[in-house]
Amino acid sequence: MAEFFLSQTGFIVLFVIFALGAIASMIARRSDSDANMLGNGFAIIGSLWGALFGGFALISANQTMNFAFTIPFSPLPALTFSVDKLSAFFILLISSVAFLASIYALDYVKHFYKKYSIGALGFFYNLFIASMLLVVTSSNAIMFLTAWELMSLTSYFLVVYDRAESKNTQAGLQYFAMMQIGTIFVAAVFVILYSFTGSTNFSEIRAAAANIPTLWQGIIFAAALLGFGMKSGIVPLHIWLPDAHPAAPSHVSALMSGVMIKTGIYMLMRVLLDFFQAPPVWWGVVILAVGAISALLGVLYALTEHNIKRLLAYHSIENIGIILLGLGSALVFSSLHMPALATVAIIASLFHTLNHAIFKSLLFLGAGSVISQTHTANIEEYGGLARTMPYTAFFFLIGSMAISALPPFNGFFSEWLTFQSLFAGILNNTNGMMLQWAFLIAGGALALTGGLALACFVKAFGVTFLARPRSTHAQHAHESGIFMQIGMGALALSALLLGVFSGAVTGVLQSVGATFFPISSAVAPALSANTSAISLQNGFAFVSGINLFLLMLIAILSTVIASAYVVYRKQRIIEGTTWDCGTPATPRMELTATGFSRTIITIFKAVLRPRLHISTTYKYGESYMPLSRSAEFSVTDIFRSYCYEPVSSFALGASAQIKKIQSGNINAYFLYTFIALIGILCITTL
Amino acid sequence: MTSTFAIIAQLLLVPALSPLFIGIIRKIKARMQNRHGASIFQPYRDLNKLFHKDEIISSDATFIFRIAPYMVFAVTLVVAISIPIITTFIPHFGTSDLLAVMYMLAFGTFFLALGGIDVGGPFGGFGASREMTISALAEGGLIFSLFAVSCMAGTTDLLSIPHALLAYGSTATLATVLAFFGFCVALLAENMRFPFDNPSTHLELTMVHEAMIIEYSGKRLALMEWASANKLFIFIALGANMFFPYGIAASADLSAVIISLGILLAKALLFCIAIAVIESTTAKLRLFRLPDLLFLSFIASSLAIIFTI
Amino acid sequence: MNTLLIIIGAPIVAAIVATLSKKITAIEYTSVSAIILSTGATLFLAPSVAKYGIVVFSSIFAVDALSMIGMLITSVIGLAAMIYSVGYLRDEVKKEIIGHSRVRQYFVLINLFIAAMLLACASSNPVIMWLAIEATTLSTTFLISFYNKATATEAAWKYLLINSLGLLLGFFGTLLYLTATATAPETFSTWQTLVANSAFLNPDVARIAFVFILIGYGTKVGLAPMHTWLPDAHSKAPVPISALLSGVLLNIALIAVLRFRAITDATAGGDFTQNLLIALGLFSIVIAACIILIQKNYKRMLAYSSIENMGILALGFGFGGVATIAALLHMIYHSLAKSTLFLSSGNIFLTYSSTKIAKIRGVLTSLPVTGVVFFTCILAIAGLPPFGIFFTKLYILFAGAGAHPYIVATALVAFAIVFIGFLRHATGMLFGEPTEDIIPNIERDRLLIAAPIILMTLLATLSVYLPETLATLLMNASKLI
Amino acid sequence: MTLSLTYFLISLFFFTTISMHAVRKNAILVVLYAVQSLAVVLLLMYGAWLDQSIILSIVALFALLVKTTLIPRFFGMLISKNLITFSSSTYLKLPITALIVAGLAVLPSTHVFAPLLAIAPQHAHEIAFSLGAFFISCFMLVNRRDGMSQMIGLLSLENSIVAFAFFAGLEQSAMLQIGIIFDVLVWVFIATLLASLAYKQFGTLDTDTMRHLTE
Repeated sequence: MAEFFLSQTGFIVLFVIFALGAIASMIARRSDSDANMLGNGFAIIGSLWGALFGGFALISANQTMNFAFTIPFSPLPALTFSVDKLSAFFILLISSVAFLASIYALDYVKHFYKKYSIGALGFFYNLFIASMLLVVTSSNAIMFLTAWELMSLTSYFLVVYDRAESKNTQAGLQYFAMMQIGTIFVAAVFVILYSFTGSTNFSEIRAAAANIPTLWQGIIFAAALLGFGMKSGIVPLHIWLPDAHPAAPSHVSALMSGVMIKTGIYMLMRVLLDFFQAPPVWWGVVILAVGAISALLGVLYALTEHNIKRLLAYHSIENIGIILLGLGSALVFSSLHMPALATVAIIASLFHTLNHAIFKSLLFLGAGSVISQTHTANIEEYGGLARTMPYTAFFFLIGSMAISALPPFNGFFSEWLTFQSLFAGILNNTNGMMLQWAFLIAGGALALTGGLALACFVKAFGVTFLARPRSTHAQHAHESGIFMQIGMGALALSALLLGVFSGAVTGVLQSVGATFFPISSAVAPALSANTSAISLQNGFAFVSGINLFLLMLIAILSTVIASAYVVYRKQRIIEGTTWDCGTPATPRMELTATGFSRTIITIFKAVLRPRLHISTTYKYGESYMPLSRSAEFSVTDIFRSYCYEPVSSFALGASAQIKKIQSGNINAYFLYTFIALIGILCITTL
Repeated sequence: MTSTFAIIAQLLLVPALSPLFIGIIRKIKARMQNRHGASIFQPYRDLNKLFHKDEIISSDATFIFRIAPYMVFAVTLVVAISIPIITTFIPHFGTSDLLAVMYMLAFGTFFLALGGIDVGGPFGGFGASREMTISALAEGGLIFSLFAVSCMAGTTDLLSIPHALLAYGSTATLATVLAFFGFCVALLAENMRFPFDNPSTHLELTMVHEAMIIEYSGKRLALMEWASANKLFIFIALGANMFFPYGIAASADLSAVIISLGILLAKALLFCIAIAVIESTTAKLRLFRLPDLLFLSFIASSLAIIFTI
Repeated sequence: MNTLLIIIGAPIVAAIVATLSKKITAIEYTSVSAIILSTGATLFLAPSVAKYGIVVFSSIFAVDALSMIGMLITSVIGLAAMIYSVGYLRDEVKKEIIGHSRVRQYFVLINLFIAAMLLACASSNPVIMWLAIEATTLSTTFLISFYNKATATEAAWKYLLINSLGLLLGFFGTLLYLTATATAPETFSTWQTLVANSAFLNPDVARIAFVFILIGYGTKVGLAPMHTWLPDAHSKAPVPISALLSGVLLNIALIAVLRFRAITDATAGGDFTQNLLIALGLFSIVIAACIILIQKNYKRMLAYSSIENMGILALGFGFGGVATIAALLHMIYHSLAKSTLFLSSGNIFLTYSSTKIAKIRGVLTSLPVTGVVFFTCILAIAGLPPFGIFFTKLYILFAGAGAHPYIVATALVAFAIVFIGFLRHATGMLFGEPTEDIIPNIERDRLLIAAPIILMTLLATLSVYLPETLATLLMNASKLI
Repeated sequence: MTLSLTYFLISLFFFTTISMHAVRKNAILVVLYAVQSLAVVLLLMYGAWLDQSIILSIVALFALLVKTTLIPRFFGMLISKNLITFSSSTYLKLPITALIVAGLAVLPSTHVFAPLLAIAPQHAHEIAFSLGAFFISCFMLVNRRDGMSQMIGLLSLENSIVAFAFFAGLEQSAMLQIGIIFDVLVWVFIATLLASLAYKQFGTLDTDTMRHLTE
């Protein structure tokens, strides 16, 4: 069974399924429901196949499997692929999320019927999943770049799928443009590697990477951080993310936010840890700093949002920050030659990658479910949906708890591991105060981030699902279809199970970490995991998912039982109205999302720079008897206004200057030719 | 066998004693205000009465409102058996990690805030908003202050910290003092005491915790009140045993446990007096001044860590 | 000889028929069948060229791999452009923008134009090639001023004069190369004899000569700063002519430069030509990239993209090694993609009657097929997989990285700017709702859809698979440069 | 004698090229071109006489016909039909123009072009003259705003290349030469046609008015 999946045939079948899905849904494009069934059906089969492939590869005894295909007389790059434990982990990650998102999509895409081509959606959707799988399996630079660009391309089309709104096409433009700028750096990474190692093949690069001069290693690091960071959405390269993710259909947002941005993390691990075995310490410190800033700013901007998908998108930035904190620690430990601790840190990073994929997809799917019913993404217009959409509410609640790192859900355990790796960095004083301070600040940022994330999800869940509906759409919402519920439910269950069995999961992830840091028998592993608990550094820290779950469950059940049956059980429960101080409570009296987060925004106003714009209209001309008064409280991303806008206006201005070359004057044109001729002649004979 | 006994003892001790400390604080405050004050057992009577009353639940509320009190109360019980209160000799379930405890408490806060929002009244909403703001900002100081003692002890397992600290000796007094200061600020913030919140007010402009539970009644209100009492006791026990671990029972020996309980009660009484004094002598701070205090707590704790390592 | 006669003769015959005949339909059929015949003969010739390396027809006509690639590009794109011309002109006549005499004139000139380009490829003598390229200038002048508007005349005037200056410089350079074979003036010098006799060429003369060639033919190629005629001419000519200018003519001029480069390298060493090609290539890329970013006219945008791609080719041929084959492939891909773009932009022009980007909205709605083709080729030419331009660009950059890291870095940035520019304009044109005052149902004319789709399919196919003959031709051609 | 004849002809050629810069009247410009062409044709005839080649003399006669008769006639028709007596102004004032022309005249004697002069060392001076004429003609294109002058500038450029080829010994076979002359004829035909079209649309041949395409 496992051998069959892991054979060359098994590998090629994986991509053939997606290709068939793409073609089939294109062929069936005249019938929306056929295209939907075919497109998503093949995606489901393909990602199931991928999940099995990834799973088997992860537990297989083979460290690395290589696949190579040749097409004669083709301009295509060498089709060489390699699946090691890291790739296997990401294949599993991508496929499982894609599997559930595709099931969800069976119902979700119905609301696009007759509006846009479902065939095109299926086409790009299948190719998108396939390209992500290609990204994590490619084993030479050109093939990788091809897959990387295909991923950007297909996701771009999914972002602009809802093309009637110019907001979406603009978001797509910005997304694709920034991805292309990122590609400059990604290509630069491999071009530099190629020019020093003479190879585009990953294994050969790995073998020769240590000989690259230090300066160029630093340049590669910077380029990798910029290029892959652009895809991951690290601050300050993040501004595409909150625009692009909301524009895509929700199951695609789930994939983009949950999985696609992780390919950047994958490549950072691949380049920084895999290619360079002994990175300089400052790499790790830079990654820690970037992680801390991304985590904090991500969550702060999330608090300012009242578009649910933008809010979730900003949380992706935050979580990428947390993942980078783990990765940064791993880099630091690796350069300090502490493979045991580095393994813990990389496990933290990988585990959080996995967890974020699960709960972020869950949240996006939940958001999609809500949007498909209310036709708006503005959470100010929601309210009370827990009554009309109880399942969605329940699943979203689990997602919120998982992303807020509340035990016993999965988010807690990876955040715990991340904290522990930062703690280990603080405690380890072999490399001086500066490094300890770096870890300390990162730890502080993580603690603050955790608290703010909790606040943000109280807002997101509370304003969306609780209390009274604030709009008629919200009032008349219905629970979404069965496939959507299955998709969300399975993800919610995974969020719980990954937490409860976090010990077992980290055990598996340890084998992934071992590919980076082969721990000799002389060094004791820093992490011992079994099915019931994760234990660090000989009892420095110890946490058990299953016990947390069981104890909390028992405590809750016994509280319920005790208070319901033991204490006294004759009380009545009366339904009444909320205390309204005498005026009937209306939706206008409820807490708004803006109101909820205004306190925090005001506290962080130095960073967020909120603007309050109050406009008043008067009854009789000026300043007497105000008729109506409206206040607009808004926060714009400071990176947009202080970083991107100046750069883009500079670029446009410079281009306008260059355009003056085309003056229209033919004599000037003759002069150019003449000067070029004489100039080149003189220069070349000097 | 002894450890099972220890667990049950702790499990019962927390809910059993927690209302008492609320009563004590109220009594001291009353005395300082030249009032006679209710009996220190008054909170027990309140709880009992609430458990027997009918409930009114808002028609706007969803299932969250109904389950929140159970969640909030239950996590305090789990925390109760995860931290050293009178003895460290209870089984390590793997729930006693510093971060696990902190996030379990956050779990309670999460449901408390959601319950506040759920009724759709203006009070619950802004209460939740303020609560989440304060607890988000307090989290750094709280985690770091406890991590400072973890650094000294060489473990983040709360059950192992007291003994390790005793073995460590008292070389890091400055660090302990700083960390303890950080912890106290966080304690006041997390439990909504002065100068963060006035637990006895129902004035719209200032209340935080009371605003969130304002719609609760009957049994659910009793659970909410009880849970917050538990939380206060848990914090006091943490403060007593993590920073001044003297006297905690090293074994499940009955006499040691009783001595330990006595010492704990004494230390807790000191905390209660301190809280009551603070509440009687300081004014509640403006909401936007609170972050300064919380950041101070964070900085103090960070300094404590730096001094330790 | 017969094959070559068919290849070049067929369009000339069609031109003569167009001069004499009065029936537009007859002219259309003759022209299309002539180009089909010519394409067929070219395809027929290709395997033997691939097999023998060079097929010599007479003392002045010989087809080697490089010529063959040029001829293949010419005939295939000529075919598509001719098919499209028929539909396009019918539409223009229907709208009473042009009369019948102009249609005849058009077919005469386009056939001569194609014949001249084929001749330029097939001639093995530098002077004859020069004459043929001069003939392309002369035949297209009135095609550029075809619409008889002031701006069209202006474009044609600039085209004629600037290219004539360039070609005279190129002629001067050509003469200097002939010093290698000056001992025997009565025989015709061929490329082959010139390379063989390069030892007789003074390296210093060769260097000066190459500068004249590069500036001279470079004008025709459209390398900055001699590119100034190109956007004007491309934007004013009827789209099939723009497609031919951009997709074919520029390449043929570039092939001329490469021929002389091979001779120069044989005597003066490779560094000299390499540095010049890289410098001019990079300059073209950067200039074009910046102007594309803020372009307001889509046909001019495509024209600047041609300048950029000619820069990439110069860069690739400059880097040498693997980059040479990549650049040859890039030449093919660019021709296909750019012609498709021009032809599909013709449909946009017919529908919206404007070349201003700001006036075009909702092409995907108003012209679904054209919109998809246009967008696909925009992405292809901007360098996105799975289209070949992506790979060739990468191969060129990788090949140059070791020796010229900063040039590669600059080029990477420029590519991103081009991409952003393209995407920005395409977003504006393709999405949204179309304006009211458009002419609907352009796509009902099969001819207007078929030509771009054929070219795009060819592009997509060649991106993943090369026929063995073509692969051999590419290998052989790369050895000639 | 031989030396002085070729030297005389190339000097004549060179000075007509320079004087084109000073002339404002189009008719005189055309005459100057005819004189310049005549000098080139005489050179060619002299070459044919030296080689005793009949076919080269035919080429020279053909050149004589095209360059001194047909082309001036085309221009004459253009001038008379459109009444363009005077060419429009130049960009640079006459003294500066003269300065630059002087600079371009000595340019071929610098070391940059030394290899070209060395092609035929016995004709180094003549080659230098023809190269100088080459650059001066180029400069005419740059400096003069008038379409007419630009056409004549290009033709004068072509003449200087022929002169250069003659002195450098790079003459092509007769067939090719006839081809080139024919090409020049067609070129002039098309250019004058286009020029009258432009005159119709713009009302002038001043290229400064042709500045619509600036994007």
